[in-house]
This record gives sequence, structure tokens and C-alpha cells, in this order.
Amino acid sequence: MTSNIAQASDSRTSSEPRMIQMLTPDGERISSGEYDAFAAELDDEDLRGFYKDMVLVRRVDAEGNALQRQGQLGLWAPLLGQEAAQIGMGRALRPQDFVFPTYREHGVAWCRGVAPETLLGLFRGQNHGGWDPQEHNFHTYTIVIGSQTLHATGYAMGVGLDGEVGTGDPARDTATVACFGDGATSQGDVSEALTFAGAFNAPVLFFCQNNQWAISEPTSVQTRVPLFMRGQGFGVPGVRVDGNDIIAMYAVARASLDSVRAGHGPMLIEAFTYRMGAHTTADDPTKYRDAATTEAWAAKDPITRLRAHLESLGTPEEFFVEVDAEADALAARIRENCISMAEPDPAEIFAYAYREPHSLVEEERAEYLDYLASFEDSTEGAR
Amino acid sequence: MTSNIAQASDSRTSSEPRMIQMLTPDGERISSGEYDAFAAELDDEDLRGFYKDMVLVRRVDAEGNALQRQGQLGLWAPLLGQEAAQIGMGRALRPQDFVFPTYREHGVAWCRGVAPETLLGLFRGQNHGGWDPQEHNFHTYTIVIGSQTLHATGYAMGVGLDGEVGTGDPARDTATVACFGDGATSQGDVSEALTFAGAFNAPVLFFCQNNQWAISEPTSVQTRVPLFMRGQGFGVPGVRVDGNDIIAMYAVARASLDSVRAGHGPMLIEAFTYRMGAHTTADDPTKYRDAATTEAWAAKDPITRLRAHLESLGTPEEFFVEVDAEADALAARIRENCISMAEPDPAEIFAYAYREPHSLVEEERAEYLDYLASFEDSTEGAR
Amino acid sequence: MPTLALSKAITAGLRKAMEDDDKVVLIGEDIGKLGGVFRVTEGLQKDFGQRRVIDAPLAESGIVGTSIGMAIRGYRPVIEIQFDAFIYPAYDQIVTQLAKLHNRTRGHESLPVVIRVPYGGGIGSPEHHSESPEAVFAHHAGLRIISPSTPHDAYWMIQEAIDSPDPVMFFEPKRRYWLRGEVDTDNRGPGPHTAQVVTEGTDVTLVAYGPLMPTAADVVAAAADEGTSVELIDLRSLNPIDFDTIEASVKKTGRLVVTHEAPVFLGLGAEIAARITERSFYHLEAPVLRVGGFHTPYPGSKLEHHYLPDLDRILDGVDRVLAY
Amino acid sequence: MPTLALSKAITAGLRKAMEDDDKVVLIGEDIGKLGGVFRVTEGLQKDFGQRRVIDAPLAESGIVGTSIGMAIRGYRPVIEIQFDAFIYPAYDQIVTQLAKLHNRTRGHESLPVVIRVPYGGGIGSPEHHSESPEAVFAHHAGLRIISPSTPHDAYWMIQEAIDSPDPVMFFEPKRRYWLRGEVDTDNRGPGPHTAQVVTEGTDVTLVAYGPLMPTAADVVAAAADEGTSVELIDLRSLNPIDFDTIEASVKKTGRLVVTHEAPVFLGLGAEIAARITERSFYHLEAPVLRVGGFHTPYPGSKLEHHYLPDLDRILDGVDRVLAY
Ligand SMILES: Cc1ncc(C[n+]2csc(CCOP(=O)(O)OP(=O)(O)O)c2C)c(N)n1
Ligand SMILES: Cc1ncc(C[n+]2csc(CCOP(=O)(O)OP(=O)(O)O)c2C)c(N)n1
Ligand SMILES: [Mg+2]
Ligand SMILES: [Mg+2]
Repeated sequence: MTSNIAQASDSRTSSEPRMIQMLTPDGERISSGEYDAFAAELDDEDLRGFYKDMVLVRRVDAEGNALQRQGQLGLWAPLLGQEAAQIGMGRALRPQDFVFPTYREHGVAWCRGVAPETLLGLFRGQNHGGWDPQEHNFHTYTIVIGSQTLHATGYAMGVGLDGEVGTGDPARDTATVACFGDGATSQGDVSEALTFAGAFNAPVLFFCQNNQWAISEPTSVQTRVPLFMRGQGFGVPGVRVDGNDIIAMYAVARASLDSVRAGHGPMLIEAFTYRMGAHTTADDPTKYRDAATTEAWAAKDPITRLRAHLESLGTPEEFFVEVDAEADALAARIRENCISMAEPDPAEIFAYAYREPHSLVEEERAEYLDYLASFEDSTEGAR
Repeated sequence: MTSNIAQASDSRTSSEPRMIQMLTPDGERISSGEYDAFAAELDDEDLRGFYKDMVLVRRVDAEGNALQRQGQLGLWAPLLGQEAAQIGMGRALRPQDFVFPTYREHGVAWCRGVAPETLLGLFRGQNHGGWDPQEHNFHTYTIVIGSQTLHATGYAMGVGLDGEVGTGDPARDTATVACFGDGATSQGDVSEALTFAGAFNAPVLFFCQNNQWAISEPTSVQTRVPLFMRGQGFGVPGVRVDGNDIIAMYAVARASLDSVRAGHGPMLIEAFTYRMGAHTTADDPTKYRDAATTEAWAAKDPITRLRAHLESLGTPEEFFVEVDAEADALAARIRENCISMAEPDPAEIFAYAYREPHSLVEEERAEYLDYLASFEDSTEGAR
Repeated sequence: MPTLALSKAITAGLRKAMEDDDKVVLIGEDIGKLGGVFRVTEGLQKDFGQRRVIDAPLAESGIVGTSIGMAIRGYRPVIEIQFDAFIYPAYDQIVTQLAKLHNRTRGHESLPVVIRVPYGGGIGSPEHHSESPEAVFAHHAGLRIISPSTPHDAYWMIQEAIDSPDPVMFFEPKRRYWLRGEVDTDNRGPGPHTAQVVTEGTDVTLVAYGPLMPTAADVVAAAADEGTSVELIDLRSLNPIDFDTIEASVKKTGRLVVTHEAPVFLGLGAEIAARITERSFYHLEAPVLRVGGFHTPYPGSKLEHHYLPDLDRILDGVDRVLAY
Repeated sequence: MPTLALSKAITAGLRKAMEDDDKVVLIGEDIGKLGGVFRVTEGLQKDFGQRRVIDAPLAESGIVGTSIGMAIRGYRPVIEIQFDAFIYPAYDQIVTQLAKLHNRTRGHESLPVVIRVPYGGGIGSPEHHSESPEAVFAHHAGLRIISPSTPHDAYWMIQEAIDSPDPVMFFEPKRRYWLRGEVDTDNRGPGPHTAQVVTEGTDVTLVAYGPLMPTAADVVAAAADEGTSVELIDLRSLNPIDFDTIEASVKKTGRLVVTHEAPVFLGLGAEIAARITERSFYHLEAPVLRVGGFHTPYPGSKLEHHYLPDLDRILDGVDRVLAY
């Protein structure tokens, strides 16, 4: 009797959830019901563009790892495996949309026109980000897990106050994207973001990249029900999409962004994907996961998959060669620009604590710069 | 097309949710499916007990208001209208269960054997609660909204570690109850409690009294979907019950507690009720709600309803007279015990900051008590 | 010149700021129809609408976090925290996001967010309703912190807070909400980050702020009766602190007492004592003394008169500093 | 006597505490299979099982809040916060619940919860991974705060923290995790709340703690080369602070420099300066000087060597205090 009650209303017992997929791991194009329409507009050129984007950001990523190994970066957070999720979302955006990323959104950054070198400032320790969010409608990276989802929701509330939602004008209606990981879903801030988004009907799209891991913790540590469901009790409907399938990602992102921009309220996308690399270059995944699982996911690789599809469409070999060459050139440029970054000026420490003059900061800056200057004639020098 | 996508997965569009009810506002006993079995055990004596409990705690409440008006209390948080929700839950508990209350749980406190006078310490400003949680398996009141839900979840995790769940032994299996309001559901802590409860399959029952108001904010400010759904995306199933119907409350609480104790995992009850009085004695509800709604809810009063039912069962008039007399006596006792409370000793300020001696606190205590003593011979005295 | 209660001077300042700039929005719990539990926003939703006076879900981190987002979108949110200790759920958003985004974006982003915090004790409230948490925010760079003690300052300083491109925490001395005083709506004060010498004196400098200013004024009068001339300074700005004004005074009087309701241990008085001693070492006739709250939780209201610095305790501090 | 790295001394202390009392449970992010990002809990889940070494969902408030509940149930939870600045989401649970429940229950409830916080900079990390937030917790009554600087202290002090019926914040100097030293597993130190004179001296007292102790030791040596005798004190306990030991030293040397990585403004140095000046006014030849972090966000790692007090900056402080 007791357990009947429990089971009657226990959502755990639901079967494997539906996952939107349009390109199988083998590169075969399949239908996915109501979302097909949003992929229909993609022509071969678009698909080749996606392919190029994915290859280039994967190369950016590899260069990040390499630069870290060579001591040029303090840290790097690889996106390996998540290229489709990020490019699919990034390419579904309109210019006026605004994205609040985590620290791993190199693919979305790419689509927003943030040069990969710009991302390196943070990872090299030159600064904590430093680009102008308004220039790219792409905020600086956020390290404190989940915080940015509230910023995204607030931004979207502002969009709502501005009336830039549901006007029907494609150049005006604006969606805000809150990026976060599977681990982040446990943070109170993310739930509060869902709360505010629901309560204010904010035009925000919650974009959860479930890469199966939060450092060493598998998703099962965070939740026992699928994450696309997380918003349901807040009035934020969710959908799970194959995050390694760029066509499905694009279609679901397009559909959701359109709905959000039209004023139908917040939505949530769970991109089901896998973190193929380490959490960061400081991490050693062999400590906590077996190679077999990672290999199984390698068979679902987003780039291989799209390449197979492009090949089946008759894309000439030269195209792939050209993309690789472009990737090489990009990597060389990034390396060059990274290595040649100037040492930051110590005055930088004091420059942006406040926007307006602050007596204490000014006093400390003057004292410290004087102190540094006092070494100038000495042999020691400040270290 | 766009809006189709939105609607397809939009849980907002669900129809009015099911609400468990077993006693209509007119006092008529009705069936409520799978929960009937849990009310079946209630005999007339039990129902008279419920009635008495409700009348007594309502009198406690009235006395709280009166004492505040007369300057004997600094504040009082009335439970008027929520008697059935609280007594129904309180009477469904077993001795080993443990409750983490808000500041309004006077009815549950009553069932746990906490004397009403004991509650007054906080409201009079003698202390911040002060009773021994372990004596009653009823924690001290929590004022910071939502905090206690995490304590309840952690306690339940401890119960799990102790193995006092799912043993089948009714004297051992232990449920923990986390009380909170509709407003509290927005706090990140409450979502994190649902997260931990789900992830650890903790034997905790989330008991949300949706009294429709968080001070001046109607529930619609917090959520656009019914609150019993809140746990779904965390793997915590929920049920809505008529919180003014003590039979349904008892049955749903019994069913849920049994399930929780049996190890089937956390559950959530939304008791749909109404805050008939002010938020606290410091509040003026005429500022933000109209009398009509409150009156409409008066017609659903939990005590009137049960009285009508008891009368229909042939309960003699003397019973009701006796209960009222007992309530009068109780009120007199509370008043007497409140008024005669001794002024707290200033040394109390320093007594419980730490359990073990702390040099700074000892220094400050000594200094302050010396300082106070220095007035003893003077005419001024410390104010 | 209207005479207003301090709370209503804030209301008037908010109203003025909202009239001047339609990007100013208010957000908080119960600030709409109810007008806030202290009625500081009373009438504003009626006049400016629900889009500019926003009743928020009950979640302080959410309120601060979404305000940050609104600021990034170009708004100037003014947050009401209901009572001092209810700010702690928002601590992370305040110190790791609000305080740091200007720096994180290397100056590209400004965060003109104001957080109004009714603070301090003395109104007979239960736990969490009487705290003075200013020091734990002042320790973090990136926030400006100010606290008015008069209706005039309240009226102007809230507007200055809203005008600031930096985030500002605006601590409101809640037990002085009913304190009435003249508000000169034509002439503002010396700016939000300047301390003010309220009474000149020669024997001892007394520094106070916010809720203790009236008490400190009583101390000045009582000390005068005893023949002691106290120079009283209203700090007004808690971050940055106007050390120049204090230093100038201490170089004259040679003695300093600092008082606040917050615990003495690591309260603002600690920093003032340390820095003024450094700046005026040879001028001090006595160590800087501090009179404040104890290193204990704020007690139940029946005991709060012991916890709060009052006339006698501050006078005792003045006497002790003179005894050196 | 084994020689251990500081991090491994903590591991050994945790292991000992878990063996002694099966109510001791560890909870945190990535502390299980991974053994924590600094490997402090390495091997413990393997040996004590998943029920006693608990990988928690990624939610610091949840971790502290549920630990409170477990403590109420009779457990002694030891929390690992992954990096200093990630403690802020738990600020509310720590200061309004953990710190206050003993008081709220008038002593009926004890909260033997330990919060381990790797803190401080110098390891080339990005934002939020190098902060020193001890002062903002020390301002709140109800928490004990300690920080070891040697493997020996680390081994014993973590056990003392776990033994304490009061909540203890245990700040671990993360850039010294690899510092090796002898651990005398038979003889504990002077107790967790006592400061220790590490080097005796006559000219200046230098107070440091945690990560700056090795730097401070270098200062002592460098000053000795210049003919200055520095008495070095390891604070060890940040709340309460052992003022008696500092006072005794300052009454001997007449001069005091305090250094910490945390910002000077409202850092522990402020309280030490204020209180020691009060206690030793006539013995001080110079104001207490402080050398610490700036009132700015902690900078990117390329700049952190400017932010962190180093040999030269602390020596400069010693020189300045001697110049009076
Ligand atoms: C509040 C907070 N706690 C802890 C951390 C340390 N941390 C950095 S990344 C991470 C895991 C995040 O996992 P997930 O959200 O799944 O994102 P992913 O890294 O997989 O992209 C943790 C615990 C942090 N950055 N912020
Ligand atoms: C963190 C926090 N924020 C604000 C408050 C002030 N406050 C006290 S009760 C309350 C409303 C609570 O509403 P609800 O959860 O529905 O419980 P109810 O009072 O209706 O029983 C508020 C905002 C608080 N106590 N704690
Ligand atoms: Mg992840
Ligand atoms: Mg309510």
C-alpha cells in the first residue's frame, strides 16, 4: 500500500526520456518530428560551415592544451567533445541575442566573434577575462558555478522591460542564453534563476551541457532524474537533445530561441554530450573514470559524424583539406599571439577595482608604485 | 510552429491539479482514492482528538496575538487557518520522527509536546528559541526562510547512515519533516534540499504549507506552476492536499511518512490552505489583499468543517463545551506563565556563543559585568 | 524646506531618482503594494507601475543576481533587502559577482546597482532582524558603502548612490526611520564619501555613524555637562572611509573613541583605530578606544539594551580615553 | 617521527579521527574517488567507504546545511570546500545557522562541524582560487577559526578541530600543501587556540600565520643579516586570537608588524593593531604596521607576486617600524 502511493506519483519510474537526434553517430540523417522544420533551412553550405567551425574550435582547444603544457597558460578548460553542442547553439543565435557563458564556452565564443586569443588572457593569468561583453553580446566567462544563470535571467527581464520580445520583428526580439553544466544544476542560484525566469516569464533559454561529469562526479551524484526535467516544477519546459549531433542541436536551439523570443517564456535545453578530455589541464580523469566509457563516446564524435554525412553528400576531399589548413594557420596565429602577450603592468591591479576614484585604492596604488620604484636603482628589483 | 514547440512541452498548460480532499467544507466525508486507506483507521475518538487539538492551538494563537497587543510579546506569528494542516501532520508522526519547523509551526509544536509557553521565549525576546530539539524531536524555530529544509535533509541523510529506514520495524524507521511556506520555495536552499534529498534518497518529507501569501506577496509572485510539482525535476514526487481538511491531511501525511520511512525516497506535500490572519502582528494585510478572498476562505475553515462532521456523527454538545473550557484554561495558563517570565540575565548574552570557553567572549563578559556592577551603588543604573 | 522622517526622505530620494531616469527600477520583497515592511517604497508602485517597482520572489541571491543582469542590460536596479541578516543568502552574488564584474571586464562593464539594507538593532525584533554586517562587506573591494544618519543625508545620499556607476550598499539605520529632520532639496551635502564634523570639540574625537549618531550627540551634550569637549564626526561613508577628516580631528584632540553597533572584534572601529594610530602616532595621548557590540550573537530583544552601545557605555569610553 | 607534506599530514589527521570515531564523516565535492583536487582525502573513500566519504552535489550551501542536519543527528561532518572563494554560497548557512544554533538552542545543541578551506594565493590559479576570506568569518561569533602552518600542526589541529563541540573553520594554506616537515604523532602542540613564538627576538615582533609563515621565517633570517632581531609569532588561531602571547612579545620588543595575504583593510591585522595598541600603548615605540593584500580583487596570476606580501615587502615593513 505504502509503496503504491510512492510509486503512483514517483517520476523516477519514467522510461528512458526522448532525445532529439537528426544525425546518427554514423552520419545518417534521420527525422525527429516537430523539430525537423527547424533543420530544413540548412543547406550544404551551412553544414560545411558547421563542420569548419567545429574543426577550428577543436584546434583552438588543442592549442590551449598545448600552450598550457608548455607553460604559456596557467590552465586550460578543454571543450573536446562539446563542439556540436556549442556551435549548434552559437549558430542558432541572432546578433541581438545575449549569451552568459561558463568557462568552457569556447565554441559559443567563436560564434560570437570573440577571438580565441582574447579568451587566453584569463587562462594565462593576464587578467580575469577582460573583453567587452557588449561588443559581442557575449559576457565574460564565469567561474563560480551557476552564478551567470541569474545574470542571464536578469538580463532577460531587462529585455522584457524594454519590450524587445514578442514584437514579431526578427531584428528586435531578443533571447538571452544561460549556459551551465550538469554539476551546476545543483547550485541554488540555478534554481533561483529558474524561479525568476518562470515567475517573470523572462525570455531566457537555459542551456545545460550535460557532459556527464562535474570534475570527478558523474551526473548521478547531482540528480536521479534526467536534467531536462529540472525546470518542470518551475514552469520551465525542457527538452533533451543529442549534444553531439549538430543538426539536432541547431534545430532545437532555433526552435527554442524562436519560442523564447516570441514571448512564450523560458525554456531549457539539456544537450546530452560528453567531456572527452580532462576537466581542466589540472585534472587527471584516469583517477575516476574508465577509458571504456570515454571510448564508447568517441564513437559518437560530433565531427566524425558530420564529416561522414558531408562525405555522403558528396563534399569534395579538398574541402576537408582546406579546413585543416585553416585550422593549422589559426593555431599558429593563436600561439604567436599568446606568446607575445606583454607582461601586465602592476598598476593594472588597482585600475578596475572601482570605476570612480576611491581614496583607499589610490593611496595603496601610490604607495605600492612608489615602493616598486624604490627598487629601480637597486640591483635586486622587485620580483 | 514556434509556439507549437513551446506548447508541446509547456507544463503550464496542464489543467487544475488534483487536490486530495476527504472532508468537504460542509463537513461531508468523501472518498479520495488510494489515500482512503490511511484515513480508515481514524475512529470518532481520533476525530474528536483532532478537533480538540485544533481548538486548543487556535486558542494558543489567539492568546499570542492578545499578549502581543498588550505589550507582553514583541511579535507573534499567527497560525490561524492552518490548524488542520499542522495538526494533521503532527498527529501522523511517530515519536522517532524529527521535525524542522519554520516560525509558524505552533500546531506541530503542540503535537510534539512543546508547551506553548516555551514558544513564547522567542516572541517575547527572552531568547531565540531555547528549547532542546532532542527532547521533542522538534527543532527550534527557524526564521531565515528555507534554511531548515537543508537541516532536515541532512538529518535524514544521517538517519539513512544509521540504517533507521526501510527496516520494517515501526519503532525504528524514521522520517524527517521539513516544514516551509510557499514563499520559501523560491529560496535556493529549498531547491538544494530537494537536490540532496533526491541524490541521497534521503527519508525526508517536504511539507509545504501553501497559505497563499508570503507576507504581501501572493503565490503567483513565486511560481506559475502549482507548488506540489516543484520536486518533480529533482526526483521528489509531490501531492497537493486540502490543507483545511484534517482528515485528508492526516491521510496524506500518514501515507507519505510511511513511504518515506520505508525508504522509497523523499516526497513533497503541498498543503493548500490560507493564512487567515496577518503575517505577523507587525503586518497589516489590508494594505495588500481584499477582505472578500479571506472571507471566501473562512467558509472553508478547518474547525467548523470538522465540527459539522462530528455533529453529523452525533457528538454531544457537551464535548464542544468541554473543549472550549479547556481552551480557556489553557489560555489563562499561558498568559500567567508569560507574564511571570523573569527578565533574562545579561550574562545570558555571553553564555551560549560557544560551548567551550572562548577568550574574547570571556574578556567581554567580565568587562561588561564589571561595568554593570559599577552602577550598582550609583542612582542611575544601567538602562 | 520640508521636514521629513528619515524613511520618507529615502522615499522622496527614490522618487526623485525614478523621475530623473527611467532606467531606475526597484526590486525587493514586499516593496510593491505593501510598500516594504518599513514603508520606504510606499506609493511608488502605484505611481511608477509594476514594471519599475518589482515584487521579487523570496530569494535574495536571485534578487541580487538578476539585478546584476538588469544592470548589464542598462538598468539601474535599487534592491531592498528586508532586514540586515537576510542579505547573507546573497553574499556570494554580492562579493564574487557584483563587486568584481567591473574588474573582471577590465572596466568595460559598470554595475550601477544599489542595495538598500535596513540595519541595526533597538526595535525589539527577533533574531536576524538587528544585525550590523557592514564590516564583512567593507573588507571586499569593489563595493561602496554609505550610511546616512539624517533625513537630509538620506534624501541626497540615496540619489548619489543611484547615480554612482559603482555598486553601492546603502545601509539604513532602521531604528532612526522615524527620526524627523529638515531636508534641503536644493543643496546637497559634501558628497557621499566625506565624513562630517557634526560638533567641534577639543578634548576627544568621537566617531559614529548611522543609528548611533543621535546617541553620540547625547554623549557630546552629557560630556559637555561634565566639562569635556567632544568633537563628533559622522562617518557617513564606510567604504571608503574618510580618514583625512578623522586624522585632522585627532591631531587636534589627541584622543579618539569609535562606536558602532556591530561587534567590536573586526568591526570598522578596528580599521579606524589601526589606521589613525598609524597616521597620528605621535599625536595620540591614548590608544583609540572602541565601544560596540559583543562577540556574541545579537541577543533577544529583552537583552538588546545591554548589547547596544548607549549613552553610558560611550561616555564610559570617553572617560576611559581621557584617563590616559 | 614521519616526515610528511602538509597536505598528507591533514590526510593522516583525518584518517586518525575517522578511526577513532565512526561518527566522523567527510563531505565535499570530488573528495571520493578523486581524493579532492588537492588529494587531501586521497585513499579515504577506498578505506572508509562511500558512506563516510561523501561526494556531494555541487552546492556549498547544501553541503553546509546538510552537514548541520547530520550534526544534529549525531554525526561529526568534516566539509571540504574546494577553493576559498567557493565558500561564499554557503555564507548564510555558516553565519546564520552553523554559528548560531548553539546559542539559539540555549546550549542544548552542539554543532561539531568542521569546514576545511584551502585558502590563499601563490599557485598561479585563475579568479576565485586564491582568496583569504578568514576575516569575514572571524567577525561573526560562534565560529572558531584556526590555520596550521606546519605539517605537525596540520596533523594535530585537524584532529582538535574535529574534537571540538563548536564549529571550526580550518583554513589550509594551499600553497604550502607540499611543504614537508616532521610530524610527532605522539605529542600534540599547545592546543589549537594558542599562538606560538617560533623565533625569539628583541627588536620587532612579526605576527604571521598559515601560508606566510615560511616567508616570515625568511624575513627573520634576512633581518638577522641586517642586524635586526625579529621575534616571529605564528598566530595559529584566528578566532579567538591569542592576544596574550602577542602582547607579551610586544611589551618586550616595542614594535609590531602583522602580515597576511588578505586585504589589509579590515583584515585580522586591523584587529591585532587596535587591540595590541590598546593593551600596550605605553610600550609601543611605533604604530603597529600591516603588510598585506590590497583593497582590490585578487589579480590574475601574472600579477599575484605583486599582490602577495613577500620577503621584500615584509622586510620593508620591518624597516619602517624600526624607523620610528
Ligand atoms: C561555487 C563553486 N564551487 C566549486 C567550484 C569548482 N568547480 C569548478 S568546475 C566544477 C565542476 C562543474 O561541473 P559542471 O557544472 O558539470 O560543468 P563542466 O565543468 O562539466 O563543464 C567545480 C566543482 C566552482 N567553480 N564554483
Ligand atoms: C532569507 C529571508 N528573507 C526574508 C525574510 C523575511 N520574511 C519573513 S517571513 C517571510 C515570508 C515567508 O513566506 P512563506 O514562506 O510563504 O511562509 P509564511 O510566512 O506564509 O508561513 C519573509 C519574506 C526572512 N525571514 N528570511
Ligand atoms: Mg559537466
Ligand atoms: Mg506563505
